[in-house]
Amino acid sequence: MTHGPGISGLILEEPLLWEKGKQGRTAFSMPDQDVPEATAKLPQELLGSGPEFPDLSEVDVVRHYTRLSGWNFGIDTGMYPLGSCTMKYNPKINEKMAATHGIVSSHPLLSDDLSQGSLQILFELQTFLAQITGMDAVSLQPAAGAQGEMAGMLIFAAYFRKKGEKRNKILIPDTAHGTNPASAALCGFKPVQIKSGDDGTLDVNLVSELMDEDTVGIMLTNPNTLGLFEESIREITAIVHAKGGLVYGDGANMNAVMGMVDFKRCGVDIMHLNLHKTFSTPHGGGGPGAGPICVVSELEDFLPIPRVVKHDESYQLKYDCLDSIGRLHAFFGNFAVLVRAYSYILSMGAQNLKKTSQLAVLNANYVKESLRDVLHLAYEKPCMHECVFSDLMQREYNISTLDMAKRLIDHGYHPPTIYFPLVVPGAIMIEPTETENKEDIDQFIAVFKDVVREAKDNGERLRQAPTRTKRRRLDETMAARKPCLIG
Amino acid sequence: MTHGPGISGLILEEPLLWEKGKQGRTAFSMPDQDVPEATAKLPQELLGSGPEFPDLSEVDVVRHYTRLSGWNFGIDTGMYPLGSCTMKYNPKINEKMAATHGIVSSHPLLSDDLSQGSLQILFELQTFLAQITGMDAVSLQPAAGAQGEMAGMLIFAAYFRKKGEKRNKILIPDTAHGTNPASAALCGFKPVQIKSGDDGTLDVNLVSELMDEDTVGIMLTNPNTLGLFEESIREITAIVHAKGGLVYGDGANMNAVMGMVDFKRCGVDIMHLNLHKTFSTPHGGGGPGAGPICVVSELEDFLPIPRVVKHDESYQLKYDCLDSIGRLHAFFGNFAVLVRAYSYILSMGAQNLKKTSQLAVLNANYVKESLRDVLHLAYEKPCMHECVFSDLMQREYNISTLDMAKRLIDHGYHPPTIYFPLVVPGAIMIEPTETENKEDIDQFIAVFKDVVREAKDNGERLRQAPTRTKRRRLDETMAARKPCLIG
Amino acid sequence: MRYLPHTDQEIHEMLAVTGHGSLEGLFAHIPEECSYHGDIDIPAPLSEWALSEHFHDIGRNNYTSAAKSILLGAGNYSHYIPAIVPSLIGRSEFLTAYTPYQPEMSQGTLQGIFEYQTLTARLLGMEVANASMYDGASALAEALLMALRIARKKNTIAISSAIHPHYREVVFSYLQAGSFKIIELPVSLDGRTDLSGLDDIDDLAAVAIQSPNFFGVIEDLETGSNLIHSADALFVSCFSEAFAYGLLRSPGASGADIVCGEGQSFGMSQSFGGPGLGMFACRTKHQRNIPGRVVGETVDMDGKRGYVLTLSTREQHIRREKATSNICSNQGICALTAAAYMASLGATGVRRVAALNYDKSEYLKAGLIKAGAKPLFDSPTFNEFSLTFANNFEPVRRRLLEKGIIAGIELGRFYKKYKDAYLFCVTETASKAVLDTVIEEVSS
Amino acid sequence: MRYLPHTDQEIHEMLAVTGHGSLEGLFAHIPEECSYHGDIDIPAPLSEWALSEHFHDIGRNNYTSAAKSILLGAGNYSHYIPAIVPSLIGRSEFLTAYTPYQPEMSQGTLQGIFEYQTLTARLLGMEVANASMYDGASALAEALLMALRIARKKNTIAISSAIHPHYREVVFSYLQAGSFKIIELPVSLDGRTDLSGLDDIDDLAAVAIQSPNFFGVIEDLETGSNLIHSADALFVSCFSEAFAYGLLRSPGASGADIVCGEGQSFGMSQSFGGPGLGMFACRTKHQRNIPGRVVGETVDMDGKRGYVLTLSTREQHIRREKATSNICSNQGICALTAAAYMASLGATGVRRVAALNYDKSEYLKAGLIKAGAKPLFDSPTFNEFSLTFANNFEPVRRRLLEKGIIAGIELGRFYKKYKDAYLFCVTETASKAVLDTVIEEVSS
Ligand SMILES: Cc1ncc(COP(=O)(O)O)c(C=O)c1O
Ligand SMILES: Cc1ncc(COP(=O)(O)O)c(C=O)c1O
Repeated sequence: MTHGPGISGLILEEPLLWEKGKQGRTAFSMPDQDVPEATAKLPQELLGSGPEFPDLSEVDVVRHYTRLSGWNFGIDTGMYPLGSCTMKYNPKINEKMAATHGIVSSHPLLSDDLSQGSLQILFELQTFLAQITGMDAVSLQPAAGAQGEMAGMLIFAAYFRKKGEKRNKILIPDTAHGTNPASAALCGFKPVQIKSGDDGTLDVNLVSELMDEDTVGIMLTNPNTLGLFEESIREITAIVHAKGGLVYGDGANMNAVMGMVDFKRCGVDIMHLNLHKTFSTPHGGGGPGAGPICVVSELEDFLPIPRVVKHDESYQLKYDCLDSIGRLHAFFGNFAVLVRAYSYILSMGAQNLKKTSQLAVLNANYVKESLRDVLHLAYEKPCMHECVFSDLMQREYNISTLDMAKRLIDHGYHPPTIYFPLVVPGAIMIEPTETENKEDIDQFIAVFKDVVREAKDNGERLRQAPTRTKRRRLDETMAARKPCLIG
Repeated sequence: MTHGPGISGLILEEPLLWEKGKQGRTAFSMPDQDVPEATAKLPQELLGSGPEFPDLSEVDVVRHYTRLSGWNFGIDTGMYPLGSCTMKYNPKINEKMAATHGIVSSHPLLSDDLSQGSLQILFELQTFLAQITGMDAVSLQPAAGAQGEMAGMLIFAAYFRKKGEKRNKILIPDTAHGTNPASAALCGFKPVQIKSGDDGTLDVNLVSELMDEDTVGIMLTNPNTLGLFEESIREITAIVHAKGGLVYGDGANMNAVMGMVDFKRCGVDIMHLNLHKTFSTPHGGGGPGAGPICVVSELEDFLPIPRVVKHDESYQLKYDCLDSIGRLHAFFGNFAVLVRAYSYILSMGAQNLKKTSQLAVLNANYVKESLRDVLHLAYEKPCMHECVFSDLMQREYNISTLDMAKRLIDHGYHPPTIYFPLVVPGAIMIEPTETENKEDIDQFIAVFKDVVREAKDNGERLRQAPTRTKRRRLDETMAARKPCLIG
Repeated sequence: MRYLPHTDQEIHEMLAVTGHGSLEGLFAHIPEECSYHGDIDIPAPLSEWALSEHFHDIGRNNYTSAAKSILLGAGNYSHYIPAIVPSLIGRSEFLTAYTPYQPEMSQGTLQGIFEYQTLTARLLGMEVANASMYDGASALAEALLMALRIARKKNTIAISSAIHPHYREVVFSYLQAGSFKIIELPVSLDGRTDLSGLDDIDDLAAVAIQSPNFFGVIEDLETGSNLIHSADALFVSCFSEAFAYGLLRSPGASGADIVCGEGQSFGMSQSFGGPGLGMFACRTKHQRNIPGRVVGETVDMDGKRGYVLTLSTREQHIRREKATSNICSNQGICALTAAAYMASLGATGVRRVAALNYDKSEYLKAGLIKAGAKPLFDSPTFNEFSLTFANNFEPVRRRLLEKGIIAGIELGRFYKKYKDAYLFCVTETASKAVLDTVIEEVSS
Repeated sequence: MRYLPHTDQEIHEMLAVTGHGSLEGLFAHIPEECSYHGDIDIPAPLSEWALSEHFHDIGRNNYTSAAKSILLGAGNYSHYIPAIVPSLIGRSEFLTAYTPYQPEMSQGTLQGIFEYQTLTARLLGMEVANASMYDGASALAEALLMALRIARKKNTIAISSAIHPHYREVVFSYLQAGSFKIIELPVSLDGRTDLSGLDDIDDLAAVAIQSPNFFGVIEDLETGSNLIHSADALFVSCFSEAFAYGLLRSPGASGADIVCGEGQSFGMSQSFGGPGLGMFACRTKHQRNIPGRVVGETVDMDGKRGYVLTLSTREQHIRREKATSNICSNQGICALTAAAYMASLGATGVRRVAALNYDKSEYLKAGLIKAGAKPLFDSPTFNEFSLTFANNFEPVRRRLLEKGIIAGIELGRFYKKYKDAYLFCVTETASKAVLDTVIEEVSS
């Protein structure tokens, strides 16, 4: 039998914060009261009784989070082949750079001349991202991919508003990430689903049938969420453009094609990037991310304000953009996330970014070829950064994707993305990313094969998995039926 | 049944460093080669083939140590009542202060005027430690307690050499830490063991019998390693002084008596402190520590060089000390450890240091009273910072101290110090320290009582313990018989 | 490159398995007309050391006096952050994890976020809270969208013009594509929102007020709540300074239906305004309408307590275009940071630090008024306040800048009407010495 | 106080259990004549924030130009430290653990130290290594004591006067109380230790040489080894710059019996000289005589590989006054740091960085010689070298200091004989630009 790195060991239980503590303790170092107390002046009706936080000592807080951290799994712990999420290594130096004194202490409302450092980072990062995508102009404001999509959809709306056209439908493939239709709907568009072709990519004819003068355009992901390159993208964008529409590209999967694909040449008008995927910023157990949008020059004026521009040798904020969709963030987006991506790009340079994509694609194809004998491969095509299997071959043993995923946990691997995209029933989407080395991938493959063997020989073991974790399978139905959201 | 916080969870296995890697990988960011290569100039016979280190990528190294850390237990993980080791909370702010740019980047050989910051820290810390102990002068050079002891013993030797006296014995209680006799022996003295009295403290009469003109004096620990205060210390030191001897105090247990005991008044001539115990610097899984020595003014001239002094408003290094025992460290001792202790003392102030000792003693007495019904209490006396039990009551069940200690591990506690001091067979020495709160101590007590119950009811469970850890009991005999020290 | 582990030999071996002759071969199916021409035009790679120098240089091009002397808030505050908070939350098991889709290997994040939700609800006096929004501004926009969903047919909302101008801009951006009507409520002479006209507004779904508002004035939320509810609208209460509720009556206790705002004050560095933390809470009865992720308590197969992402039917993964919001990645680690910060303060600490903000702010305000400044409004304030000056204040501000002190911000940047007024902020990080310097400079 | 968790009520409850009326009561048995009078006279407590300011101010009183321009080593070196090293080794499970007395809950530290021992042995070409000593100086002293133990009756040792003067001082301190004879061996005209007189020394237990020595000169260890062994003495080889063995033939390969030295270069910051890392290695046949702790491999009850502290019979816990050394706490976390550093470099990296040290050092040396300086010795050097100058060098050094460059150190501080000579150090952190500035200043 092949083992992954997962084993059982001693970890520590820890109650909820407010199940600990004693009134009067504190973990906070109280600053000096060097001015007179004045709260007596406040009208009684404005005063509250203060929130019921637990009072803890410093070591209480330290142990609480230290123990909690032991119940988590991050990239630093092990392989995290979560498809569509690009869980690559997050360099520590980027954390250090983002903690540079002059950067963490900068206030967003100082005048431009007092903020040249931060503005330089923003300006240069804009330039770098334009270069990497092939697009013309960039706004870094969107705080995540979905906000980038929304920015894009608002630009769609503003563009047609300006042109005086009333269109309200938008084409979105059935493989799209859920945020795509949600963002479009939020901006008043009615998503029209395009069924993806049998080979997992878009059928040009279908697009051509659906695209009409009531439709603002298309929102597509390339490489798509099946890890496949939309080879007909030029035809598709031509069709959309011919009908006066615009093309939105979801660039969350950019990690597959840096230095290999030029999105402007593909005919994309607007696209977002997920810096917390392709550009190595840590996902933080949920965020913050950053979802810059890149546009062709024709759409530059629609970008959110303020814009960061350079005049002579100085960086400035520009507000007077009449066509702009306005502001999306209280300040400049998730700045410290942008700083990390900037640090990453500077560390890599052009050749390493290109190599990154090549190795990401190599790793995915290698996994695809290595597991295709034991797992049903959803599409017979060369894949990009990820490959999609399903549990078709395991159903006869009454074993589902979920069971296999949970068993991988016991072996010390974060499971792949499962049950997405919806077009592949029981999908298992594996994205190794380029930072995994061959030995580790080989071990993962061997373990996965073993899990598949177990599916046949010892299914109950899979259905009971995971057994090594602090908690076994959790009752999600009960959680949703009787929500208990605070303690 | 009562449970400690220990549970089983998923952790990750990890091979030895050189069982990983592939030639050509690196985790190091290579600096620019901005000068011509020159190694060809080196004579062939001086060149080596380079060490056989494994070549790893950055994420390989990161995962390696992240995983290893999961097999360890620190104060931040949980309670660590390791007697005689004062495992108190190590404040994070001290780590940050020690990382101040101006401090980490200071070179030890710059002239005094370029090192005023570092010298100020050293000078002020000397002053603080003198204040805290009641002694007159301090050297911060010793790198750990044992080196402090050695410094003290060298001063003993130098003192009698200067006086022209030839003495070669030294009195050391049987409860002393092993480093005491070892340090004395290293400096040419023959340790004469004093049997401690039935109550665990020294018998004045015995000291008076043993102290003679061939004896340089006494080396005692107060509070001693049984957690008891040597109440006759004044009589003892008077006897030693009357015979022309000197008194060395092992101050490793200073945490019990800050602001409560004045060591000069006790008659101590030289003592060392363990900053990695009393002054909260992290022990780092073995070190570095710092073992400053404090002396009465009569012995100041014997302190190691260089000394740090203050003249007018500037700090200086003083080398011209004819009586000095010389240098003990290549530079100034474990400077960054000293910085942490300095930061701690500044954070605490006088009142909090005193309170620290009071609470440390309170916690120990509370544990003593709470466990005395189920564990044999070695000595019926008020204890200081730690209390000592034994496995006497458990022997009838064929359960040893070791078995109980190992079972505590499964419950998520670091075991107390065991089998030390040697005078208590099967000793269990518990030092909670002041940073443990009542609830946590109560839980520890309850768990320990449960372990004792198990000793009777389910002894095999204890003899098999620990079972939750990554590795079960390790074969120490084999390790020593066939040493395998490198891989 | 230290992040790319593949040796040439391994690349060879792997290519053999995939059946490709070269790395480029893996991309052979990409149409030529899509492909990138030439090399990406970005600088050559910097070593770790060159990078550090570069950042050091860049950092120096920002004005950052010791944080204590930036007497400016306006949505971004200087507060002390205990060393334990970043050191704990920076642990890589938290930092390098994805959204907790696999609860069995994410109980750390999940319990942490559950605790965040709970402490947030307690702070704001509300019944449920979500796992975070991007920032205070988008949280407000989402709160109004939520109110519109709850109110169904009504499509008008009213927002106070004393709400942070940037927040209002974001609201306009978010709502621009819908067919909603947004009315801005005027500011009364006392600096509070004028709610007198609510009854005249048709179709009113919700009213949004910020307290303390952009001028630093504490709104009378309770009275507001009554007026809004009698106009049959939902009361959305927002904030940019979470510390206020360490001292002030909470919006929940004052009757708000939805409360949202910015949590940057709780342990996030200023970092040019981001990342911050959109805090978001509401009443239980509306919990199925809340945007974004939420963590809920449940049990595992053995009946043991555990935590999962829940109510996911509200989210895009399931309902796609019918989701309550498009938000997916949120501000996870910021929420965890805020929880650790609230836990570090405790009930006792949050009250004391909040009071200290008030005390220090009052000290400067009183001092400046004594020196001749006039409060723009007479109502009570928390740690920000607005003043006008008899003489031109700009030269004084410039002199203070030379001393390393940023003395407030020109309200005229945001409101033409108040173009001679300045908004000041004083937190616990401002020492009396700095405040005295400002007072002196104004007096002289 | 945030480190002291007890509330007054808890103190009361606990005192009740112990049977004391007050905290002072716990100390009632301490004789009055021992007790502390009054309050400890130290400053009032500083908050975290006041403390940070204090350290910031103190830090500025040290001269620390960008590290790259301190062209000074002499036992303390400026090398680049990858960000991963402190961040990994600073993990609290490593940092806040005690010595691994309970192996089942310390496998992290234990495997880490075992790896350190192995990499150290590989670096030095030796068969076993211990878990660390305090620093290079005390490691040398302990090595000589070990050699004297091995050599039994012989009680003379010879040490090269080209060994770091501070190390020699420490040797004298450590050995002063024993009845040993220490002979200092002169330096030949080529800057290497003159071993010609060994045969005339009676009772010679061991000879210690440092390479590269204090002047930067690479000793001919192989020839040395032969001479020493023919004098029937043990060969102790020491070093202050561990990086040298990335490039140079190891002492082990050259025949040394015991190798020891300073490991600060491998990932420890300079920090005014401490903590450093005493590296210590020897031949297997002497392993039971080694001082300090060692970690060994073994198996657990299930036969699985694991690590424990071993050979403890050598230590004071067991043999007390007969222990091989009194060392107890060592430099644990520094050893772990060095291992992580060596692992980060890898075989390829350590060689390249070591070569770069050599290249840069040669560049400056050649440049200065061209500018008129004279090498004090002609032998090859690694990253340090000694020069004399035709004209007084002090004014040049002062001018360079004004430019932020520390140009070497006066050898006269250590050797009267070489009072006009200077010792320079150039590591990978010195940029060509800085080196050119020095050359220019000397030329002008
Ligand atoms: C293809 C795709 N598009 C959009 C998104 C949404 O990005 P974010 O979570 O940053 O809002 C994701 C994230 O999972 C994605 O994978
Ligand atoms: C009482 C006592 N003395 C001396 C020492 C030795 O101190 P160090 O380990 O710092 O050398 C110790 C350490 O355990 C101790 O407990």
